[in-house]
Order: sequence, then C-alpha cells, then structure tokens
Amino acid sequence: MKKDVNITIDFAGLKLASPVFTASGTCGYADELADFMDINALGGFITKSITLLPRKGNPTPRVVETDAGMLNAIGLANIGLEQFIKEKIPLLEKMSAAIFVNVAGQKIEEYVQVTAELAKQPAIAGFELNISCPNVAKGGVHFGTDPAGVRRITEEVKKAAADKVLMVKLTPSVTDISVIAEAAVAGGADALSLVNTFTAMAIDTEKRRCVLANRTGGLSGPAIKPMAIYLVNKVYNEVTKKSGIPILGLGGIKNASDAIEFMLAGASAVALGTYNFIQPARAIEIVDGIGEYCRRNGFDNVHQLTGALE
Amino acid sequence: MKKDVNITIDFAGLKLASPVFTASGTCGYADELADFMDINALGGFITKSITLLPRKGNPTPRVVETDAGMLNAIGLANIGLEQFIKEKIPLLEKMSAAIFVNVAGQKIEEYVQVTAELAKQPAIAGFELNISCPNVAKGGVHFGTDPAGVRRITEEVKKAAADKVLMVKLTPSVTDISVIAEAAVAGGADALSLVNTFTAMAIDTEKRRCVLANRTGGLSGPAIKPMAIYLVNKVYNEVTKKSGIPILGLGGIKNASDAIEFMLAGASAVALGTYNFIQPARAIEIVDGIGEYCRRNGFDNVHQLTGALE
Amino acid sequence: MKKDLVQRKKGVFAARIISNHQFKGRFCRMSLELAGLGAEAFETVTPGQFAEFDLTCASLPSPEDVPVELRDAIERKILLRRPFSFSDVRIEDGRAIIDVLYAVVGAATVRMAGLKPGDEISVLGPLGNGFTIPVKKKLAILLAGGMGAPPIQHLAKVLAAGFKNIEVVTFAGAKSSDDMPFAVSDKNTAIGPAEFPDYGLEMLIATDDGSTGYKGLVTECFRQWLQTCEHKADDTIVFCCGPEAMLASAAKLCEAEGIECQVSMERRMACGTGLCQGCAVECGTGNSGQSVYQMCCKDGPVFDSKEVIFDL
Amino acid sequence: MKKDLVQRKKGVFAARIISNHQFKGRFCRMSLELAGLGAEAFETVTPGQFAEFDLTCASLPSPEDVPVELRDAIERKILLRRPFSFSDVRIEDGRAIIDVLYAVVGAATVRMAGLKPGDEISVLGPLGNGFTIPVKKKLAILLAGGMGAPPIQHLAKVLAAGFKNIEVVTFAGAKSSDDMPFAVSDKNTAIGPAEFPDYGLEMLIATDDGSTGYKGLVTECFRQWLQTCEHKADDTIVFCCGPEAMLASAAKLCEAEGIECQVSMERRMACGTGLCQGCAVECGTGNSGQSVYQMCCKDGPVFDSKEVIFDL
Ligand SMILES: Cc1cc2nc3c(=O)[nH]c(=O)nc-3n(C[C@H](O)[C@H](O)[C@H](O)COP(=O)(O)OP(=O)(O)OC[C@H]3O[C@@H](n4cnc5c(N)ncnc54)[C@H](O)[C@@H]3O)c2cc1C
Ligand SMILES: Cc1cc2nc3c(=O)[nH]c(=O)nc-3n(C[C@H](O)[C@H](O)[C@H](O)COP(=O)(O)OP(=O)(O)OC[C@H]3O[C@@H](n4cnc5c(N)ncnc54)[C@H](O)[C@@H]3O)c2cc1C
Ligand SMILES: Cc1cc2nc3c(=O)[nH]c(=O)nc-3n(C[C@H](O)[C@H](O)[C@H](O)COP(=O)(O)O)c2cc1C
Ligand SMILES: Cc1cc2nc3c(=O)[nH]c(=O)nc-3n(C[C@H](O)[C@H](O)[C@H](O)COP(=O)(O)O)c2cc1C
Ligand code: FES
Ligand code: FES
Repeated sequence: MKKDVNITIDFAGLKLASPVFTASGTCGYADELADFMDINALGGFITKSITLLPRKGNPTPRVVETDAGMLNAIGLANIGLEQFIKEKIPLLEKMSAAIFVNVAGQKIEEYVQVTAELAKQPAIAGFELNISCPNVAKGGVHFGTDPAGVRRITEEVKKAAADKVLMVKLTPSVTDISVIAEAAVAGGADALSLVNTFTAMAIDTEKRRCVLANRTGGLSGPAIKPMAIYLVNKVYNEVTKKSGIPILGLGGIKNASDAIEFMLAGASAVALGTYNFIQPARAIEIVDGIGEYCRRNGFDNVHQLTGALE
Repeated sequence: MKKDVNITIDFAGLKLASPVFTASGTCGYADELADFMDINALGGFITKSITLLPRKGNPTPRVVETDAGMLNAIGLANIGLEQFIKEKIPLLEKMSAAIFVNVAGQKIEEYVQVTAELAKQPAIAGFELNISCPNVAKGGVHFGTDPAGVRRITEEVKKAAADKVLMVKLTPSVTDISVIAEAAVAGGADALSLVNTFTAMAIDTEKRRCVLANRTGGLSGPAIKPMAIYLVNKVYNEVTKKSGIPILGLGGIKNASDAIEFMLAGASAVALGTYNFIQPARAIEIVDGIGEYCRRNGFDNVHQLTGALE
Repeated sequence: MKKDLVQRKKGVFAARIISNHQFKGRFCRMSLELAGLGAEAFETVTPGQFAEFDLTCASLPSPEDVPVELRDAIERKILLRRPFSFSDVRIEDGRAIIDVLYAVVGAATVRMAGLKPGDEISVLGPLGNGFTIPVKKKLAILLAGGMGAPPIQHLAKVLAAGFKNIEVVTFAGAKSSDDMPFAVSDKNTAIGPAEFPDYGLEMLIATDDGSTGYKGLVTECFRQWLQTCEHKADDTIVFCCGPEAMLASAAKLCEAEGIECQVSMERRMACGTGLCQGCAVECGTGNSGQSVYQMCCKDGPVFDSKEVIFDL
Repeated sequence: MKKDLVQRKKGVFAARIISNHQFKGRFCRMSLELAGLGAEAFETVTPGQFAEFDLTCASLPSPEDVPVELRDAIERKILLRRPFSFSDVRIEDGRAIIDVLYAVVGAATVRMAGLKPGDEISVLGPLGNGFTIPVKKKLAILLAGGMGAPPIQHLAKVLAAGFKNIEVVTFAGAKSSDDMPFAVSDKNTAIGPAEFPDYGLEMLIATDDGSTGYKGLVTECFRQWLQTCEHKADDTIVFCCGPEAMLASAAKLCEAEGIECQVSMERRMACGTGLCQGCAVECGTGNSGQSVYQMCCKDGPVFDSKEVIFDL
C-alpha cells in the first residue's frame, strides 16, 4: 500500500533531501534547532542576514505578538562577515542540508563584498539576497521596490556569487510583485524566495507608544499566509513558470498542509519561519507530512505538487 | 469622578454622534444590524458598494476563514443605483448616523453617474469612493494603484458629489501608499479611508483547487490590523496631518482598544468591518469603550486621541 | 404586545452546555440551555432555522486525541462563528433546550466536541427561515442525507406532535452505515435512528454501499417508493436536507412528478445574518432565464426547490 | 552515559496540570507533572531557568469572568508560547513536578488560569541559565520584586536544602500588600510568604505604600539592612529578580559595595530558544565603552549585574 515517494528535489541545480527549508532569522545557526530534531532531513537552511560589519540590531522590545502573527524589528543583528566565517562556518559545515547565507547591506558594494568572500566557502550552497528587510533605516526594503534597482543588484551579486546559487528574496509590499520578480530573473537570479515580512505596527494604548522600540516591524506568522500564497501563485503564473526558475515559498506556514498549499500555488520548496519558535521540531514533521500527502494522493515525486493547482 | 467626555466629532465638516462607522460590505443596509443594537449611536454608516447597474456578484464559495481573518470575493454584488434609490434610501433616511454610499464602477463615467444621481438625495451625507476592491475583473483595485489615475477619478467624482463629502478608500497593496493618498488629496478628497482588504488566496489541498470560486479574495479581520495601523500612521504623518484631511481608519478592528490604536496612529474615526459578523453589537460597545478610555485617561474630547502617539 | 415582539427577536445569548458527547465515529450530540431573553427568542424556532455558535473560546484537545486527518486543520486560529441547525428545540421550566447533532470535521467542531457540561458559549440566533408546513397536505416525505439529518429530525418531531392529519414518511441516506449520524438498528433494515421511532414515524434507510437498508442513493430509494405511493402529487410535500447533489436530484424528481419540494441549503457563511453576502444561492427569476443570488442565511436556508439553480 | 546526556536535553514535552487556582487577586499557582523524558529533562533544573508554555489550546472564560481591563486584550488570537520560571521543581515517583506562580495579565495568562487538573499543555524547556551559587560565599541575599518572586522562592529552597553553610536573607517588595504574589502574615510585619518560612529563612518585606512591612522600595530596605550587616562584601552575594528599575538599583548598590550580584532579566520573547534574537539585553564589553546585545533566553535570563546596561 505504501508507495515509495521521492521527496528529494532539484532546486536550481542543487539536489536537496527534501523541499523544506528553515527561514532566515528564525533558525539561529542551526545548533539551537538541532536540540529538537534531526536537521539533516531539512532540504535547506538559511542563515540570519549577514552584513559586512557586525550589527547590534535594534533596541528592545524587538518582538510583539499580534493576532495569529508577530512583529519583529531585530534590525539585522548579526556577528558580521569575519566572525561568521570564523565561528559559524565550522558549525554549518557539519550539516547535510544545503546552506544558504542570507546577505544584506546598505550599499550594493557591501552585498557584493560579503557574497564574494563567502563564495569561496565550500560549505555554502548559495545565497539569499535580502533586498526586503523592513527593519533597517538604510538598504533593506528600499532596494526591493524599484525594478531597475533590483535588476542591478541581482546582476552585481550574481557575479560575486560565482558558481553558487543566487536566490533573491522579494518584499510583498509592492504594487505588482511580478514586475520585481521579472527584474530579479532578468538580473540572473537562480531562484526567488517570497515572501519577507509585511511592514506593520502595534501600539500600546495605555502608554500611547509604539510597542516596538523601532516603531515599525515586520509581520510574520499564520496571519500572512493567504497573502503569501496569492503572491507565490501570481509570480509563478506570470514569471517563473515560463522561465523554469524555482520559487521558495514562505509566509505563515504552520504545518504540512500549509506547505502543500504553497507548493500547489507554484513553490518548488518551502521555508518555515515563525513556527520554528512555537514547534521547534515542526520543519521535520512537515517533511514527513508532505511525503504522507504524496502517498495518499498518488504522487510519486514531490515535485509534481509544484503548481498542481487546478 | 466620571468626567464628561465629548465623543461627537467633526468629520470633514459633518457633525457625527461618535467616531465609529460600520464598514462597507459588512453591515448590510442597516436593518440587519438594527436587530442587535441602537444604530443611532453610530457616527457613520457606509453602504455596500453601489454600481450603476445591478451586479449579481461572484459565484459561490465567496467567503472562507483563514487564521484570524477571512477572505471574501463577493464581487460587488449589489442591487444597482435605481433599485438602491427606490428601496434602500427610504430605510436609510430613518437613521441618524451619517450615511456614506460606497461607489464603485468599471469606468470613471460610471462612478460619476452614480455619484451625481445620489448627490441629489438629502439622506446621503457623503460618498466613499471604492477604487480598491480586489474582487472584480475590471475597475476596482486597478484604479487605486496609479497616482495620476487616482487624482483624475477623485477630481471627476468630486465635481459630481457637489456639496457632499467625498472620502476616497485606498488599497493597501501598493509600494507607497502616501503617494496615492497625496494624489487623492490633490484631486479634492475631503477624507481618506484606509484600508480595504489585501488580495489573498486559500487553497483546498485535498481538492487541489482554490477555495473561492473567484480564486482570489480580499483578506480582512484581525490578521491585517498591524499592517493597517502602520499604513494609517504613515499616511497621517506624511500626508494628512499637514493638510488637515481626516482619516477613517479600519482593518481588523475587534474592540475599543483596537479602535483607539487607529486613532492614536492618526485616524479621526474608525470603521468596524469583519467583526460585525462575529459580534453584531460590537460597534456600539466600541463607542462606549472609547468614551471609557477617554475618561480614564483624562481626555475630555475624543478628537484629542487622533495622532496622540508619542 | 409590542414588548413581546421585541423580546423574541434574534440576538446574541449565552448558552450553557447541558450535555455533549461523541456517540458514534465523528458524530456528537450536544444539548444547550438558554434562559431569559434567549429562551424567549428560541421559543418559536421552526425546523430548518439555525444559530451561529462562537466556538473560539473552547479549548483544543491534545493532538493525539484528534483524528490524524484533522491535525493540521485544527491549528487554524478560528475567528468566525459556525452555523448549526437543531435536531430539537423545547421549553423546559422556562428555559429553551436546544439539541444539536454535529460532525467533527474541522477546526471549530473539534473545539466544540471538547465543551463540557457547565461551559458557556455565545449563540447568535435564531436565524433564517425554516420549513413551511402547508396544513392541507396529506403526506409529508422527509429526506435526510448524511449530516442533513438534524433539521429533518426536528421537523419529524414537529409534524408528529402538531400535524396528526399529515402522514409522514422519512428517508435517511448516507455513504455507509458508519456515516449515518445516528444509531441504526442491528437488524440492518429500515429501522431508523433512535429519535425517529419515538415519534412513531415510518423510516427507510439507504446506504450507497448497502451496509444498512436499501443499497443505493436515498433519492433512488425514494423514487422507487414513490411509484407505489397512493397519495396524489398535490396532497404531497417533500422536505429535504443534505448534500447539494441529493437536493438537486430530489428537486428534479419532484418537479417531474409535480410534487412541492422544500430544500434546506448549506453555504459557507461568514455572518449568518445577511450582512456579508457570502452565502449566495443562485435562484431563477421565473421564465426570464435570468438568475439572482439569494442569501442562504437570510432568504433561506430553506428554499422552494423550483427556485434554486443548484451548484453541482 | 552518552544516552543519559541526550535524554536530559531540553525538548517539547506534554505536561499534565495537577492543580491550578487563583489564590489572591490576579495571582495563581499551578502545579504541572511531567513523566518520562520530560521528567528527566527537568530533573536538573536550576532556579532562574524557565520553560515556554503553549497556552493556545486553553479555553477562554466568558467575558463576564474576566477583569474589565483585560476584556479587549483577551480577544487577541494568541500564537506564541509564554515564558515562565518555576517557584519549585521536584521529583516525585519518577515524575517531575513543576510549581508555577503567575499573574493574570493578558491573553495567555487568562487562558492559563482556566486550565483544570487533568488538562495537558505542551512545555518547551528547560531553557536558559539559572542562578550560579558560588559555594564559598557565606551570605546570600535574595531580592524579589513583584512577580520576580517565583525563581527567588525556588532559589531559597535550593539554598536551604543544599547549602547549609550559606546564610540566607530574603527581601520581597511590591507596590502594596495586594501586589505581593503570596500570602502575607496578618501581623503586617516582615513575616513572609507561605513558602519562605518553610525553608527556615529570614525574610523582610517592603511595600511602596507601607501596607505591609517596611514602607519604601525593597532596594532601600535592603540598603539600610546592609549597613548593619557584618559579613564581608567578598563573602556576600546578591540574587535579584523583579522589575528592571529594581534590578538596576540593586546592581548599582552592589557595585558600590563591591558585592557580587546576579540579576534575572525579563524580555518579550518570541522563541525562548535563541532562534529569533528578539530578547536582547544590552551588555557592556569590558572597558571599551562598546556594548553588545546578549539574548535573555539563551545567555540569560540570569546575568552578572556588572555586565548589564539596564534599559530604564
Ligand atoms: C444553515 C447551516 C446549518 C448547519 N447545521 C449543521 C448541523 O446541524 N450539524 C453539523 O454537523 N453541521 C451543520 N452545518 C455545517 C457546519 O456549519 C460545519 O460543519 C462547520 O461550520 C464546520 O466548521 P469547522 O471549523 O469544524 O470545519 P472547517 O475547518 O471550517 O471545514 C471543514 C471542512 O468542511 C468544509 N466546509 C466547511 N463549511 C462548509 C460549508 N458551509 N459548506 C461546504 N463545505 C464546508 C471545509 O471546506 C472543510 O473541508 C450547518 C451549516 C449551515 C450553513
Ligand atoms: C524568563 C521569564 C520568566 C518569567 N516568569 C514568570 C513567572 O514565573 N510568573 C509570571 O507570572 N510571569 C512570568 N514571566 C512573565 C510572563 O511570561 C508574562 O506575564 C506572560 O507572557 C504574559 O502573557 P499574556 O498573554 O497573559 O500577556 P500579554 O497580553 O502578552 O501582555 C500583558 C502585558 O504585559 C506586557 N508584557 C508581556 N510580556 C512582557 C515581557 N516579557 N516584558 C515586558 N512586558 C511584557 C504587555 O505589554 C502587556 O502590557 C516571565 C517572563 C520571562 C521572560
Ligand atoms: C524574528 C524574525 C527575524 C527575521 N530575520 C530575517 C532576516 O534576518 N533576514 C530575512 O531575509 N528575513 C528575516 N525574517 C523573515 C523570515 O525569513 C520570513 O520571510 C518571514 O518571517 C515570513 O515567514 P513566516 O511567516 O513563516 O515567519 C525574519 C523573521 C522573523 C520572525
Ligand atoms: C464580506 C465583505 C464585503 C466587503 N465589501 C466591500 C465593498 O463592497 N466595498 C468596499 O469598499 N469594501 C468592502 N469590504 C471591505 C471592508 O469595508 C473593509 O475595508 C475591510 O474588510 C477591512 O476591515 P475589517 O478587517 O474590519 O473587515 C468588504 C469586506 C468584507 C469582509
Ligand atoms: S452568511 Fe453573511 S449574508 Fe449569509
Ligand atoms: S526569545 Fe528568541 S532569541 Fe530569545
């Protein structure tokens, strides 16, 4: 009865153990999650955004819960390129999942420099270009909203990425996401990931102050899923289906059923973000759940789910 | 101890009993809500979108629940201008709340025609220009994303509205909402309302079909509140504060505390949408809750809340 | 009597759970009690009306206690109320007692199954228009498909109690015996659910797989029975509740035979009160070939079958 | 012993509520029981560690049963776990029993208060680093402010049981008697919460309004006491948990007196496991004048007070 299902996927030329990633900024440097699950069943692992120099990030409070979601304004806190190479690469080397480094910066040159340096590291499979972070004053989301800018930064970083996979992470907060996706593809993106968080705000009515020290933050979690599904489906239909570029779908995934929604909408792989905080073993449960779904529905290869929406 | 609080407001020249409206498409034609509360304590009442000709709307399913939210794709179902005047105006005439008719169409001429006709009705206090509905093939959100288009349609409808208040309802799904707000103000808008729903999708994984017959729908409910608060605050700071144009804030309001968040962020009044479905007397409870909050915090006039965020 | 009228109108009421248990597979029965204005509002409920329950406050069981196929679904943070019709409504000691027969199928009904006697939920109702019983009919045929049973049970009781001159025959169908939302006699024949015989009514059962009663669709069972029926079409009325395909086929049969037929429709509902226009049922407008959408919650859920353009 | 180590690591465990009741104002006590791997994981908890509770499954009381000022807050659809430290952890019959002392302040704790014996919740832990007890000290001073009491109670017990050579003096402060998260003797003097005397420890109470014990800030009470204390600064250690302003003032005092001081910090947490970087605590880096953010959940919640740059 149990049909053998192939849950490995080809993602922009990488052979991955499963279509499930953990999302940037929600999975530490893997050692934290290793306490809870076998992280080698993950298809991919994406680091917190890395910048050229260390960044302290924003003052506290940095997080607040909202209805079925949360806001974060971490502010790209990270240890910087040098320390990342020294301290974290040795940890990541031990993982069998494809390691993507999420790269951020304030200027194109910064993105290029970080990417070029990390492209030399054999432990790294690819990059996720973060041009969509809403929580920094300069850079971040500003790069992600202008098609010409997106194309240029993608081209430059692509050169620096050498033979590594370059994935561009799109912001959802634009009038037409397909235009931006098209620009990233034209710039040479090997894959697209969507979505990053939605800019949002929470107010403490008793103090009459924003809850977050940074005032605004990025909304993530189940609340955003229906919007993320729509955007993935739109980009799939209008941009990537014809070009064959894979999409990493994310935004509000809680469980296998949500992950499958993203794949049916057009994603080749999915990433778990906020839910890692709630169920730190959930990413692996999703791997199993997707396999189970394929079996039950007569798919022998998980990639058959991609875009299988009627 | 109980200080007398003035909860009436001046909204674009209209004297309203309270700063609480019920939102377009979520409050029927008032008779339904009258079963549950005294609708005369409402500040304003906004009708479902009215178009020149009757519209059947979209096939079923038209609604689906999502995490802390719902999608709708009603498709501007309405009885059309003629029947509206004949059947509904007599009902609305009896209400003391300010009646706003939400106007939609596929061409500018249609908007103008509906507005001009209704501008003759003494029962109507103003119009809400719906250039932001995501659930129709033509018109709707397409009008709402291009600044020049927004300005033009606002100008044209403003002329037709004669001495009635013209409120323009903005879509949240744009790269920079302030640019659109600015265009509406330049076109002569007397007030802005934000936000309309966010375009979104839900997939039935067992059937591998979109749940909604229309495939996509508009996301509303508590899930969207943090984004709506951010957008109201942005438009207030960047556009309306200086021009003195009032904002009607809405999107995910559940209770008085949420309503106050919107006012602190910059809204002069608020509208309750999806929560009318869950607690049909909630709008009035919010009126009371806002008064209570003012009393507790030493505000003697509800308009002092507008923009009172530190 | 103005005051009386005002008090009896629909509203939002606190209801206390009296009993609630899973009695067969995914099927549960719950009894709720309403006092005061709530009792007055529900006193005059007719079969086919419904109420909207707020189940967001109810606790969620441990994942291990939830059927595997629902484990992902129940993680949704629910928001909206849920519509339920009644299998019985009665007044006892000035309180309204409402019986609900329901199936655990998703995020809200899983929570519902965990409610315990003494718990309170908020009930919005009564809503919609129930079945209309024309007094001059001589035969009423009741058709229940799957979870369409509750309002049919309610109607059966009302007919038995108040319309002695109307003969009642009930048909209940399901995919298989396990999918019948009531206990079935072990004789595996047309002896019905616990409640029906109590009302002294004739009952025929059909299952697609023949595990109980007639093997085949309940509408087919009904069609065959009709051929042997001696009542005139004009004296007969059919009341149906069940899956849309079943309603459509009953409607077609009745139209062919010239029998009046009322169908209770189901739609996804956001409000239940006519506010959202979400629960559209397509209806014809006479001979014009035109159609309009009526609202299941407000114009229905019971419609004259000839009006409805079924969505198949 | 590799297996042993693996089994004792933190994890997600089902915990069963043994008891749960509101005992004073908004304050509640709950006892939870973990079996199997959960028991092993919690066996070695140190005071100041914590766990993240999933309270999303718990039911919500009727609005009337909720304090007015929380009625809007509890309508939020909660998503994240909530961090709680322990007022005691012990092993009984191979099971770990965890005592939690908590205040009902919002959407999750209102749900928590409705949990009943027999209910299960998911517990993620144990997390963070607790207080470190240097064995060569002769005097331990414990400072608890408001809801900072639980880990201090836990620590008091551990000190009383295992460190007989360390003298312990405890100070507990709150705005007023009503805000003390434990019963206070009716003598209105420095006789402390139920648990503390059990451990045979000296206890001083301070309230801002003087409704019980010393009138004034607990840190001021402590400062005055210190002037009469005969122990050497080197032999003394201070452990604090409470509002940040209190921690800051205790830290300043200890620094001036040359006393080692450990503070348990509180931050809004999304994960509790070091994944999100949400719970930043600003810490100095020696004499450079630079600061870094450490994570309250992973690097703390207990920090050496000299490291912390308090956020006031
Ligand atoms: C007027 C009316 C009366 C009803 N009376 C009863 C009753 O007496 N007993 C009873 O058990 N149920 C009854 N229902 C159905 C009941 O409302 C749903 O089963 C319930 O809302 C499911 O909620 P859930 O969160 O558990 O499931 P969900 O997670 O919302 O859905 C579970 C599954 O059912 C599907 N679904 C949910 N609602 C609908 C719908 N309205 N139409 C079609 N598919 C749907 C979903 O797609 C999903 O596959 C009635 C419905 C209506 C409209
Ligand atoms: C390590 C640690 C240990 C803790 N131990 C205990 C304990 O033993 N007993 C106990 O009662 N509580 C303890 N807390 C606090 C407890 O986690 C919160 O009270 C709880 O999360 C509130 O959840 P809620 O949904 O009920 O309130 P919410 O609705 O989330 O918040 C209620 C109010 O508290 C504020 N608030 C919430 N969380 C925080 C925070 N972390 N910092 C500052 N303000 C906040 C909100 O702004 C709001 O005003 C601990 C917290 C931490 C970080
Ligand atoms: C606490 C937190 C930190 C994040 N940090 C980053 C980051 O550094 N870089 C980035 O590209 N995205 C970051 N994200 C966004 C996530 O990778 C993801 O795109 C988003 O949260 C939506 O997915 P989710 O709803 O599953 O969380 C962060 C999200 C959260 C919640
Ligand atoms: C069922 C439904 C129908 C709606 N119909 C309209 C409409 O006809 N015209 C319009 O401008 N907005 C319409 N809206 C949008 C609401 O007016 C409101 O902008 C949106 O729902 C956000 O508010 P909420 O989160 O409080 O519901 C509709 C919303 C819902 C849920
Ligand atoms: S469910 Fe909203 S109109 Fe029927
Ligand atoms: S709470 Fe997430 S890192 Fe501390």
